[in-house]
This record gives sequence, C-alpha cells and structure tokens, in this order.
Amino acid sequence: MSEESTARPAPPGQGAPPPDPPRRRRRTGRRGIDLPLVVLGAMIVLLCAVLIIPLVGLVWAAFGPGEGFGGGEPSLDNFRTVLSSDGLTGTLLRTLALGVGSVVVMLVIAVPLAWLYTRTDLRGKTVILFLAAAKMAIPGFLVALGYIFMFNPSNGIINTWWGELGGSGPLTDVYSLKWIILLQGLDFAGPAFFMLVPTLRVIDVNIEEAAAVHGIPRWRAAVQLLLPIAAPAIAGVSIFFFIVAVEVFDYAGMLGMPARITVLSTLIYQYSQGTTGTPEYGNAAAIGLGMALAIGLIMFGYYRAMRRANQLATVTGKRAAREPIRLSRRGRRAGYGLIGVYALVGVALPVLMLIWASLLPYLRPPSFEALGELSFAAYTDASYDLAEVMPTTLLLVAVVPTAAVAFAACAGWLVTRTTLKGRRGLDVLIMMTLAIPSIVMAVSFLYVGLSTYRWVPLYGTAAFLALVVACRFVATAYRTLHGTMLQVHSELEEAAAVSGIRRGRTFVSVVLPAVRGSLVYAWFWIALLTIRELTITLILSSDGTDVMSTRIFGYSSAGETSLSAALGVIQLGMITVLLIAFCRVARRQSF
Amino acid sequence: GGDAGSGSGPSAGGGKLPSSLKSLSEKASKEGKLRLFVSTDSRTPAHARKLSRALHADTGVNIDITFVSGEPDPSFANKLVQESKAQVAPSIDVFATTPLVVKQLSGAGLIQQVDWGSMEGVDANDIWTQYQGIYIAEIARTVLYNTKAVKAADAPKSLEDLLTDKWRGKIVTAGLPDVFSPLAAGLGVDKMLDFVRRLLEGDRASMASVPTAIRTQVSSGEFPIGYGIRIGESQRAAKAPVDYAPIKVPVVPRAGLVIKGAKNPSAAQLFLYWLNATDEGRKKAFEVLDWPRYTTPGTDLHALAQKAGGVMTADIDWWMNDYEKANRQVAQLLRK
Amino acid sequence: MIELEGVSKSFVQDRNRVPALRGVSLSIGKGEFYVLLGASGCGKTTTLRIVAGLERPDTGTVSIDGRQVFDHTAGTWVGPEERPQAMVFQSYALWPHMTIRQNIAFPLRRGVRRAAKDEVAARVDEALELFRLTEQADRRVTQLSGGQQQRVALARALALRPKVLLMDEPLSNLDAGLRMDLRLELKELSRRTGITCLLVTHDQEEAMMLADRVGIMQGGGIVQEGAPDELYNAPASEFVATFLDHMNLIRSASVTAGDTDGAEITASGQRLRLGPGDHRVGTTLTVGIRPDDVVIVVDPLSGSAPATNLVTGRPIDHHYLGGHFLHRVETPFGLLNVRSPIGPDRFASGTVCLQLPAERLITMASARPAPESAEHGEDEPDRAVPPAGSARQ
Amino acid sequence: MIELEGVSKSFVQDRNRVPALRGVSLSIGKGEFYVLLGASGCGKTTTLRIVAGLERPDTGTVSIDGRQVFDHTAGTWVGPEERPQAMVFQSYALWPHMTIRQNIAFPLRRGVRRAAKDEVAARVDEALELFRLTEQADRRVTQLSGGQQQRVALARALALRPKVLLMDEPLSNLDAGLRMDLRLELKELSRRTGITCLLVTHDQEEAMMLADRVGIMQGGGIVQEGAPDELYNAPASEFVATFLDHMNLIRSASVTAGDTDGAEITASGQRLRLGPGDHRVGTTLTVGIRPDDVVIVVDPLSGSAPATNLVTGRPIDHHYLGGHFLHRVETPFGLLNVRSPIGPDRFASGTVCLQLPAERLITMASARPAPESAEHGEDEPDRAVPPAGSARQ
Ligand SMILES: Nc1ncnc2c1ncn2[C@@H]1O[C@H](COP(=O)(O)OP(=O)(O)OP(=O)(O)O)[C@@H](O)[C@H]1O
Ligand SMILES: Nc1ncnc2c1ncn2[C@@H]1O[C@H](COP(=O)(O)OP(=O)(O)OP(=O)(O)O)[C@@H](O)[C@H]1O
Ligand SMILES: [Mg+2]
Ligand SMILES: [Mg+2]
Repeated sequence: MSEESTARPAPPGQGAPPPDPPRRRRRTGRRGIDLPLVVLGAMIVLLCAVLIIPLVGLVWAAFGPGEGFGGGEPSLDNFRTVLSSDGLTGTLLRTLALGVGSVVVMLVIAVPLAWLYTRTDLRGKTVILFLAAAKMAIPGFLVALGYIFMFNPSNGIINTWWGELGGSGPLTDVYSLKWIILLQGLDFAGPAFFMLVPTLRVIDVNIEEAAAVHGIPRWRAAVQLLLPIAAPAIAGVSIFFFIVAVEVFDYAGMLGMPARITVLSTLIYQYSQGTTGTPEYGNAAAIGLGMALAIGLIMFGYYRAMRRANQLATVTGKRAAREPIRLSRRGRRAGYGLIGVYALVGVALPVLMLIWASLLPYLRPPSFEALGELSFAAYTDASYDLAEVMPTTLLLVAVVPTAAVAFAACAGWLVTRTTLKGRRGLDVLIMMTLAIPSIVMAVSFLYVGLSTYRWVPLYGTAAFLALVVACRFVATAYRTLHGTMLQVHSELEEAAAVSGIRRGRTFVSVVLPAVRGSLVYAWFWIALLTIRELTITLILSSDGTDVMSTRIFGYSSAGETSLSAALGVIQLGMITVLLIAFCRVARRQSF
Repeated sequence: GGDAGSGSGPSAGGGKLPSSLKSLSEKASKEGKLRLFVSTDSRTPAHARKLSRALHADTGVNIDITFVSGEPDPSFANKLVQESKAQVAPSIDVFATTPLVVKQLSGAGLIQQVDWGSMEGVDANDIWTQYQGIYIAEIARTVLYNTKAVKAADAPKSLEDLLTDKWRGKIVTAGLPDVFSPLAAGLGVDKMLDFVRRLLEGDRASMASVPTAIRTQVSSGEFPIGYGIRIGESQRAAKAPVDYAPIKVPVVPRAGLVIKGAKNPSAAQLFLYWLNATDEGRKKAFEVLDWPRYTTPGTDLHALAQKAGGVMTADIDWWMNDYEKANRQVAQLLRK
Repeated sequence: MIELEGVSKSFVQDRNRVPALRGVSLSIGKGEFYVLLGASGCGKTTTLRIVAGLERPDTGTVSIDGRQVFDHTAGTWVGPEERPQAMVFQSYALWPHMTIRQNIAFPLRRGVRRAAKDEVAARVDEALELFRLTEQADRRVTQLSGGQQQRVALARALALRPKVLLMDEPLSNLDAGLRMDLRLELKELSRRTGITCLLVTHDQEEAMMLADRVGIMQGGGIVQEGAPDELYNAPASEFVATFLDHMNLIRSASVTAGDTDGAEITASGQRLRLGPGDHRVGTTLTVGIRPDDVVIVVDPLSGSAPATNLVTGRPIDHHYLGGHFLHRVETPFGLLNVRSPIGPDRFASGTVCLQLPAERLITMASARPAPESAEHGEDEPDRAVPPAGSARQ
Repeated sequence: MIELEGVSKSFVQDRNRVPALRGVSLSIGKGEFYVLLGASGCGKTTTLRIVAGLERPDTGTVSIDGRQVFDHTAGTWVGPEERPQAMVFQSYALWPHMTIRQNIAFPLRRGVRRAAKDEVAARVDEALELFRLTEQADRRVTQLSGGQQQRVALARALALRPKVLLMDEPLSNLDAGLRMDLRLELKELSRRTGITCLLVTHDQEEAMMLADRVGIMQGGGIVQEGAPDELYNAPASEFVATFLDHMNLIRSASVTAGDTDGAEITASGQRLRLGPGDHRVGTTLTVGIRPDDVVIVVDPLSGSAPATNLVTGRPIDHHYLGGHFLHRVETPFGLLNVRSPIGPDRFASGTVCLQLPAERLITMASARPAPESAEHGEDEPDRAVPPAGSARQ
C-alpha cells in the first residue's frame, strides 16, 4: 500500500502504477526511502487490522449462539430472534424517526453555531466552544432526569406550574418520542459543532467576499454558497450522528422505556442485559450487523451524492488568512439569540441539574425544602475516587486522542488525497465500525486481547484500553478530518511533488500543517469523548485501570447520584481546563 | 430456608478470632491486601477504608481492601472465565454474587475450594457446599411508597393491592427479568408470571430503564409506588420520603466466593468469614457495604421482614435450578 | 461617486502592525474610469478592498454614491452587500460548486440588487456572449483554465450592472488579443452605461488606455494623480517616471547654461541640451528619457547625423521583443535601455552612438520630490521593490 | 531535454470526454528556453502539467533528460517527484502555513534532490535576494500581495537548481518594471546555469524576449514553432498572425498583377502593392499588416505624401496608450487598428488617409492553412476564443 500510493494521477483503467524499480532506490540511497510514507503505510495497515477485529467479532457473534462468541455451528438464530421480536417494523420506523429527527435537531443547532463561530466576527463567540464542550461533561441520564423533573406529566415542575396557571392537563409529556429526539439532538449539537468547525474554518473567505460585493446577504451566502461547499462534510457528519443516534441508549432508556417506546437501542440494551443477566451478544450483534449493512448502503449513496466533492477544494496557496466579514446588527442579534437558546435549553439546565444533584444527599427536584439540605459531602467522598482514577484517566486523555487523530489523519489522507483503488473501502470500513455496538466491540477486543495474551501480554494494561478506545474514536476523528482534507487544494501537493518532495513527506509537511487547526480540534474533542467513554472502559478496565467515566456510571447506576454528579462536576472542571488550554493553543497558532 | 442461627459467633467480645483461625489470620495479615468485587452497587474508596478499619478493629488483622466495581455480575463473571482460559491472573479475590452467577463460575471451575464448615462459628446452613460459597447477603425486590404522597395507612398491603385500580398508572418498576423472577420463590412460577402480566398490562406501571431510577422517581414524588429495589443508603440517611410497604417480598441470596488463583486467598477467606460469622462483620456488611440480611437485626430488611411477616425465599437448590427457568420465562414475557 | 479621505490601514503580522495604506485620499467622479497603478505590494488591492467594504480602515472616511459607508470617528459602517458595487478579484473568487452560468446568475437572482426574473436570463446570456463563454456556460468553474476563470469573474461582476465596478487586475491572465478586446469592451461599457470604474493594474498600457484618470501608488500612498498623458509627459517624481514605461534616468545633472531655446546640463562630464523650459543655472536635476525615444545613430560620421546630445556607449545585450529590440547600453550616464527597430547586427562594432533628442528629455526634481513618497521611503511596506529607478536601469 | 511525442489528453466533464490536448509533439534541447504561447484555454497549462508529471496523458510518450518518464504503450511512469524539475504554478501554490523562507527551503531540505545542510541557507538567501524578498523572508505567504506571492513561487523553483524549469505565467501579476527585471534575470539565469526552461505565457512580448524558440498553441495543438523573429516575420497562418501583436488582416485578396518588384492585389475593390515575393496571379491570399506599421498620412495632398497603397478611412475611436495612440479606422478593407504617435487632433476632419507600406505587408495562405488547426477548427476546446482574426478587427 505504501508504495502504491506514490502514484499521483490515476492511470486510466488500471490500478496504481508499479512500484518504483529497486534500481533507483539503491542509487538514491537513504534519500530514496520515503520514511514518512512507510510509517503512513504501516499506520494504515495497523488501522485496518485493528478495525477488522471488531467487525469480524460482529459477524462471528451475529452468526454464533445467542450468548455470542461461543463455538457451535454458525446459525441464523440470532437473526430469527431479532426478526421475530414484537413490533419490529414499528421499532424500525421509530428508530428511523429518532435518527433523522435528532440529526435534524442537531443540524439546526450545530450548523448555525459552527458558522457563527468560524465565519463571523461575533464578539464573544468563544463562549460557543465552552457551551458545546460543557454539554459533553454531563452524563446523559442526568440530563434526562433533569428534564423528567421539569416535564414529567404527574408532578413535573413546569407541568405543575402550568396546571396552577389554569392549563388543562400537563403542558407536555417528557416521556415521548419528540422529547427523545429533541434531547438527543441537543446532545449531538455539541459534538457536531466540533466536527463541523474545522471544515467551515478552512473554507476560503473569498467565497463570502465575492458574495458580499455582489450584494448577496450574509445568511444567503452561508446557505447557498458555504453550505454546498461544506456539504460533503455536513453530510458525513449527519450520517455519523444518524448511526450514533440509533445506538445511544440514555434518552431512549430513560424517556422511552417508561412509555414503552421501543427503538433499536432499547433492543440492543435488552439483549445485552440478557435473560439471566448474561449478555446475549449474539442478538445485539445481529442488530449491529444489520446496521453495518445499512451504513454500507448509506455510504454508497453518500459517494454518489458527493462525487464531485473533491473539486470544491478552497485551501490554496493564495491568500487565505482574512478576517471574517462583519455581521450586521440584525445578524448579531439573531446570533446571540441562538446561542442564548442553546445555552439555556441545551447546557444551562443540564449543568444546573448536575450541580444540584451533586449537592443533595439523594436526588429530588429543586425545592426550598431541599435547599436546606445541600452539602458538599459528596465531594469529599469523590476526592478518594479521584486519586484512584486519575492516572488512567489522564493517560487515556493523552494517548487516545493522539492515536485516534494519527490514525484518522493517515486514513483521511489515503481516502482524500490519493487515487488508490479501494480507498473508498477504507472509508466504508471506518464508518461501519460505528455500527458495531460498543459492547460487541469491547467484547471482541476482550477476546482478541485474551487469546493473544500468551504472546503479547497487553490485555489488562492501560495501553490496551487506550488502543481499543482509540479504535472506537477513529471514525469520529476521521469524520472530522475528512471534510477538511477535502478542502486542501491538490496544487499544494503538486507543488511539493514537482519540487522533488515525496508523498509521505508531503503529507507530513504540507497536508498536515495545512489542516493542523482541524487536527487540534479533532484531538480536543476526542479528548472530551475519551473522558466520557464508558462501555469499553467498563468492560476492558480491570484492576487498577479504572477511569472517571466508569466511576460516574457505576455510582449513577447504583443510585449514588450525588457522588456521580460530584464526579461529573469535577469532570466538567477538567474539561474546562482542557478547553482553556485549547483556546490558548488555538489563539497562538491563529488557525 | 436460608435462615442462619444468629449470634453464635465467639466474637461478641470483639477483637479476637477463635484460636483455630490463628494461622489463617496470620497468613491473611501477611497478604495484607484484598480485592473485592462489589458489582454495580458502587461503593466508594472511602467505604473500603472504613471496612478495612472495622476489620482491623474487630479481628486485629490488617488488610487493605480495595473495591472492584463496574459491570454487572454475569458479564464480569463471563470475563473472569475468559481470562482464566487465557491464563490471565484474576483481578479480584472475592466475588459476592447471586446463585446463577455462582453456578456459572463454579461450572467454569473458577471457585477456590474452601472448607467453610471447619471454620468455627459458621452455620452449616450458610454454606453452599456444592459451590464453595458462603451466604453473606441478600438482594431484595421490595415495594416502596412515597410517604408524602401516600399515608402509611393507605399504603398497599399485598402484591394484589398493586393490581387494583387505585394504583393504576402510579407504579414505577423496571423491565428486567430478575426484578420479577425472585417472586417465584414465594408465589411459584405461574402465579409470578400472572402477577407480572397483570402489572405490566395497560398503563398500570411505568418502566424505569434501571432499577435505581425507581427509588429516585418514588422519592421525588413522580410515582407514589415503586417495585423492584431497596431504599438507597443515602436516602435512608437523609430521611427521604420513602418507606417500605408492609408486603412480603422476595430476597435473593448472595454468596461470597474465593476466586481460584486469587492473589490473597487467605485474606479473602478470613474476610468472608468475618462478614458471615461475626456480629460485627454482619453489621458492617450492612452499614458499609449495604449488604443486609433480613436475619440481622438493625438492617432495613430485618425491619421489613418484621413488618410484613417474613420474606419470600427458597432453598439453595431452588435458586440454583428453578430460578433460572423462572428468569427465562419472565424475560420472554418482558420482551413481548 | 467614490470618495476616500485620509484612509489608513495596517495589518497585524506576528504581533507588529505593518502599515499597508497611509492616509490615502481619492475622489472619483460619476462615470469616471479611475486606474490605480503601482508596484507589487504597494497597497492597491487593499485600497480596493476598503472601497468594497471587505476591509475596515483604521482611520478616515469612505463614501460611495454620496452615501457615507465608513467613518472612523462616527463609527459609520455599511456592509459590502449594501454598497452598490461589483468586484472582480485578483484570485477570481468564483464559487466552485456552480457552473459558469450559475456563478453569473446567482447575484442577479439572490442578491440585494436582484433583477426581475425574465431579465436575469437575458443579462446572463449577454454577459456570457460578451466574454465568449456561451459554449462553456454549463461547465463547472473548477474545470476552466485560468483565463477562462478570469472572464467568468468579469462577466459575473458586469452582469450585475453595478454603479461602481471594482476590478483587481482583471485582465492579467488573458492573452494579448483577448485582453485588447476586453479593454475596448470595458471602456465602451463604462462609457455607455456610466458605471464608475476603479481598476487596479500593474500594466501601464492598460492603465493608459482605460483610464480617465490614473493614480500612481507607492508605499501605501498615492504619489501622483492625473490624466494618462499628463502623467506620461510630466511625471512628478523619479518613481513615477521609472514606473511608467521604464524610463531611463540621468541623475545629478546640473544646469550649466540656459537660454531661451532651452538649458544645457552636465552629467557625468557630458553635456546635454534640454528642450524649452525654465531651469535656473546651477540647480541639480534628474533628466529622463524613454527607451523608445533614444535614437540609435547608425552612422555617426555621415553628414546627415545629428550633432547634439550624442553619447557613445557599449551595448551590453540585446533582446528581441517582436519587431523591435531592447538594447541595454553602457554609457557615461549609466546603463540606458534603448528600444528600437534597429537590430544588433547594425552596430556590431562594439560601440554604439546614441542620440538623446532634446525635445524628448523630461526633467524632474532631483531628490524624490513627492512628499508622501519621501516620507515613506524608509519603511514602505514593500521594500522589496527598490526605490524608484535605482534597480531599473 | 524534454521530448513530447503524440501526447493527447482529454478531461471528463459531465460524462463527456473533452479533449484538451491533441497529439502534441515537442522537443526542447538542453539549455533551451522554450515558450508556449497561446490563447486562454488552448492547453498550455495542461501541456506543462503533463511534462511535470501532474497529469497523465491519454496517449504518447514523454521523456525528460534522456529518460522516458511516460510511455502509454509500455506503461512507463515516473512520478513528478522523481523528475529533475521545478515548477511555478499559475496560482502560485505556495504552502500557506509556511513563511517565505520556509517555502523556499522546504524542497531543499526534504526533497529527493535535497542540498547539503550548509548549502541550503546559502541558496535560500540567494533566492530571496534575487527576488527582493529578503526583508519579508519571515512573513507568512498568506500575508503577501499577489505579486509578492508570485515572486516567492519563482524563488522556490529556482532555489532548487532544477535541470528543467517549468513556469506557468510566472510574471503575470507583476508590475511592468519588475517584470522586465525578472525577465532579464530569468534569461540571464537560463544562459548562465544552462537550465532548460519551458514557460507558458499569453504575453507576446514576454515570449519574444525570453524565448529561444516559441511554440504557438491553438485548440490543443501546436500550430507553429520557431525562433521569435521567424514567427514574427512569417506567421504561417492567420491565427498566428493575429495572435502575435494583433495584426490587421485583409482577407480574400486576389493577386491581380505581378512583376519582379512585387505583386499587386485587389481586395474589396482596392488595389495594394506587395513587397518582393513570389505570388501567382489569380491566387487568393490573406494580407496582414501590424498596427504599428500602418502610416497615418496627415497631409495626403502635400507633395511629400507617398503615392501608393493609400486608403482612406473613417476613424472610429482613439485610445491613448502612453506616448502613442491606438486608432481604429473603418476602411474598405475592414476595421484597421493603427498604432501611431500621431494623436487624433491631427486628423479631426472625419476621414483619415492611411498608407499600408508595401514592404510591411505580410502574406499568408487564405484558408487557415495549418493542418492541425484546420482539423480542430470545429471543436476546439475553447471555442469561446473566436477563430483567428475574425473578432479581433
Ligand atoms: N492580510 C494581510 N496581512 C498582512 N499583511 C497584508 C495582508 N494583506 C496585505 N498585506 C500587506 O500589505 C501590503 C499591500 O498589499 P496589497 O495586497 O494591497 O498589494 P498590491 O498593491 O495589491 O500588490 P500586487 O500588485 O502584488 O497584488 C503588502 O505589503 C502586503 O504584504
Ligand atoms: N481538470 C479539468 N477538468 C476539465 N477540463 C479541464 C481541466 N483542466 C483544464 N480543462 C480544460 O482544458 C482546456 C485547456 O486548459 P488549460 O488549463 O491547459 O488552458 P491554458 O492554455 O493554460 O489557458 P489559460 O491561459 O487561460 O490558463 C480548457 O478548455 C479547460 O477548460
Ligand atoms: Mg493585489
Ligand atoms: Mg493556464
């Protein structure tokens, strides 16, 4: 692979041209070896290997016995079980509605926010960054609980007020699909913001300048010029979150299960609970496999739609670093309005809920009576936990994003910057890993880690954990970088090629620096996700490799909400520190 | 039943272990460490410290206890099994769990042989001989009510009460099989299934996604009645407006196991002995670990059993064999 | 129509503020065709962008069509969308996801100054026709050659029929033929429609041909302004002189004699007569002559040879320019560029005799006289372009 | 040094294959300076990119420095980084995240043809000096003006001391002065170092001045090739004639008489004498004359006025070009462009008498004679540029 990618233009009708003859290699000696390209190739091979593991695990488990992974004849039992589950059509339709709906909610919030952040001179726009990041610190179940306290039909605070004001019946019932969609969409808006910012940021200001001098209003330029140019990235991000939406259990569980609103993630949850408590990986895997196939189809459609995306490159050697154009007064007001609404609905309420929960001995809705019992006791207890989980948590936060971004950058390069046959395959492979339920992924790695333990005793170490979590996030990082790399004009590489710079070196010294802002963004937000990552760490962490998120989850599922919320607040603090560091880096580098 | 004669231990005076355990306690001291799997009922490191101190105060043995928590018992057991196949040293010493998981571990040969019977003060009834386990705690599926929303007099008095129209739409429970299956210990499988079917039909009960949400939603007043979980330790401490309805409810026994290949087998044995056979140990099991036994006075389960006139339970054979079947049948019902 | 008053602008580069414009004032009348001419990096594009509203000046005021669009003190600001303008960018700035036709039609359909529906198609077709793009109209702009892209940019701007048309080197990527045609078109268009045009170029011929008035920029300021022939015939400074048509300069010439016919100067020990003019004996001047105006005296000894202002030099090299040659000749006055149809074969002897006709000699003050340029001489933004006339000889 | 043999290339546009090059063959000797000249969209950039290895031809062979780098049939392919070249892009293609110095140094440090450590600094400094970029050396390239960027691109290419230097309109964004200087530098450099240069331009003067040999491209093929003066004095086709210096064409002129002194032709009922040459009576020709060569006879009735090849016309308009004017005159031969220092005030009468000196008339075959161009006439890639000479008059 590494040699083949030295081919620049695709030779018509055949694969990559033959690798360079060894004769010249020898003649040019050390300089003949494109070391970065070798590393790049190795990284991609490693990535493929690592990504294939859970995929194989998925297939294996899907065709294995219900408990999964056991031996036995391959059978279709799991599919039968899944297909015969009650109301499958309804479940699928609801899941579709949930996926599409939450992606729409997400786009409606994240795209304008990302636009405001990257393409306008809105004062104080950095606050968006804080909002989006803060949201990620809060466990979904707590958010859900907060909204249950507000809007549950029996004694939800707001519903009660509504009743007192003379409204008939509850104002709204939080146990409904529309709330699941709304809250899940809100939840995605933050991550989506982080994925979209890099792409929007690198698009040449010229696009808007040309629009402005021809009398096209800013919003229209944004909608009709910027959006189409960013379309490949936005579509990619949408697909990404569609897949995630199908899998996330927080809201579907907390708000859907009480009202018996079944979606695929509830099914996966039920199967992974099993009848006797032993997870039925097989059934979960069957669903995951179905999803993976669906993703393959979606990606196929994506490619058809984005055929010409590579011609939209706008990062050229020409002047690019311009200040954004000024927003009109009305635009500014609308911008602040949007940020305000997002801050209030998406962030303020959950954050307040988190803090409230951390100060109460047991969880209950806000009231004056409860106010009297606030205490910091939970923080004292939590501080013991901190000492235990910090080393591994910090290690993961340092290693996982770095590894994921490195993998994703290599893969992104292969897919967007070469004409190698089969590069699309890698793209699809990466996206397919999203379809693998986390639990199946974790267990696949558990098996691989254990079966190779005799030769490589990695299993049980923090490094192994980091590798697997990084693998989980490659798709995320990849989605973030893919869009930006598409924006890099091929002339930059061509200029390097005619100057005698080899492809690997060009990648390291031209392509990567050209998108380095995005690398930092991707790194940062994967660090955020790593702090939050749960299932994999839960399953793969063992003695001494406990992390923050598993503690938070553990306490919350044991009903120790105050402890878990206290840890959540601490986590929020960590994220804030990370964010400040990030902002400083971003400012210094003036991306 | 799993009843055990209480207070027969020699340690009433505290600080001393029977002399027959001398060598064990010496070995345990030498090991000085213990890793205890506490399942999903996450206990904090602070708790672990408290427990260590109590153990030391009571027995004079100094053991540094750490908790391992996270996954639910069955999947953790599953992992242990896989690890042992790959010859990875187990990451815990003590596993305290319910019958089905005991069976799973025992089937995989993961349980260390311990001659519990030879230890002074251990009730023979507390020993799951075939499985090398020792009875230490119970999981209870209780009925809770919100004391602000429901007067004590109005609280349901029986499971049947829950099915009346009075509580229609006011009950919260969780849709997991093992929330309901223990009922079969007292009601028999058919009656249990019938109960579940009726409880879940229509809009009678709402389903929380996790059992712990039940008590939060009851204490917050969103639902006056909850079924499926005990009152939380912090709720008890903070006097949350929840109480048990005086209904006889099932308790699932929990046994402690020493894992084969454990790094600290003696400490594990000693610790389990302490939890089971000494008064102080039993008390701390409830106070620190929140692992009560309804036979131990001072625990919430003891009070409930007094109020309701006992608990539903069965002998170990039933738990090991029939319980699993009941579980499957409920699971099937729940998935409908 | 366009008024700039004391406009300055500096950019932040690695924490320093580097001035790009220093107090530029400019006034362009309605329907006028104004051309900014200047060396690379002198601030032409920046000026244009300030007029367009793409850059905010640090000081000064800008008004377009009688309306103040920027005032530093009053805080006035009108966004670029609101200004009655269109612009052609140096880098084209086409919208890459659209076809040529869409690029042209988009502002007409969706802009603030949109046209009636049925008119849009007509105007787009007209613009396509004008810039000979009809055949490719439905091709993506990313598939076009550089010159084609430039034409699309022009078509897009003109189709909007703006009151003010701003152009940043709009013809630099076109071939001579097309360029000449488009120049004629542009000129004709501005005449016919009365559009006020502000064009930036580095091509002197273009400036001369198109402009009603030319402004010469140097180091962030306008150093001379005037009608093309005015500038051409009476450059106010050495910079302007050399910038226009690469004039040869003879420095430190002192006026040694003067009568009614003209003065006589001495430079590098050689005497030259000047054409009529008022020069005080004893002053020091700079004298310039264009490469075209130097006459090569092929046969200096023949009777028909002129007698005055002759100088002998050693030709350094010769460059064919198509029909005529550029000779560089080392003379006592320094290196002179001579453009002439006479080829190097005619003076193979190693020396050549040149005549600098008196009536072709242009005089200017010796030190760089324009106060702006003198002021900025030390730290002009683009020091790379050497001070007037030094490196050009 | 560079050999192209039957190279074709077509691009896919909306499912159609649109030919951009049609069997181009080209041979450039070692140390030669070859210039490709052609209208916008004729395939110049594509040719250059094929030489550079950035585009894969559909057919043909390419070899550089004696080594075959592409052969369609044999499947040979040498990547761009392995070819001993450097290139200047039309859009500069600077690396936006680097400073000027880093842009220049990067290929020297990291490329296949890297230089020794201590040499790198020296070469970078030299390049900076040459292109007058020393002062800005540590600025980000995105902060530079268009012209500055172009110089960086040139500096980067030259610092590499390539065997082959490919340049795509490297001077189009520079002002006249700088452009002239850099032309001289480039020429000097190619002489001194023996670099083989292939330059693409649309500027005829540039081509003439720099080239050892010029190739004129049209519609994806080379229609004429030769030394600058050869092309200038004997264009083989109407296209070449008009493309170079905007020649006036007089079509369908039939030879009506001939003697040893020259032939006589008749076009549009007017008779013209030609200079010496061999023309058979009865053939139909196209006759061309350059705008510079048309003489304005200010006072046609005076005795000193020439007697032959006079034609009267009606001036349409006049354009000042700096020192001289471009007049467009409607005559029986069509619209003639006349470039002359004589201003419009000298013939205000409404008609003007022009002389077309016999020795300045250039004849060429009437139909478009170059087989390539005839062949492709119907579907040349860039139909927008009208067929030779029709729209230019
Ligand atoms: N965004 C920017 N940041 C920093 N410096 C800048 C920026 N834009 C322009 N400059 C500097 O300001 C000066 C004027 O630039 P400008 O683009 O106006 O020049 P120009 O006259 O258009 O030159 P050219 O003919 O080469 O295009 C230059 O020295 C340039 O380097
Ligand atoms: N990537 C591409 N896809 C499709 N068509 C292309 C592509 N590149 C060039 N063309 C077409 O090929 C033809 C030749 O283009 P080329 O860029 O070689 O022209 P050029 O001679 O360099 O013109 P200019 O002087 O305007 O730069 C043009 O018609 C152009 O539209
Ligand atoms: Mg400019
Ligand atoms: Mg080109």
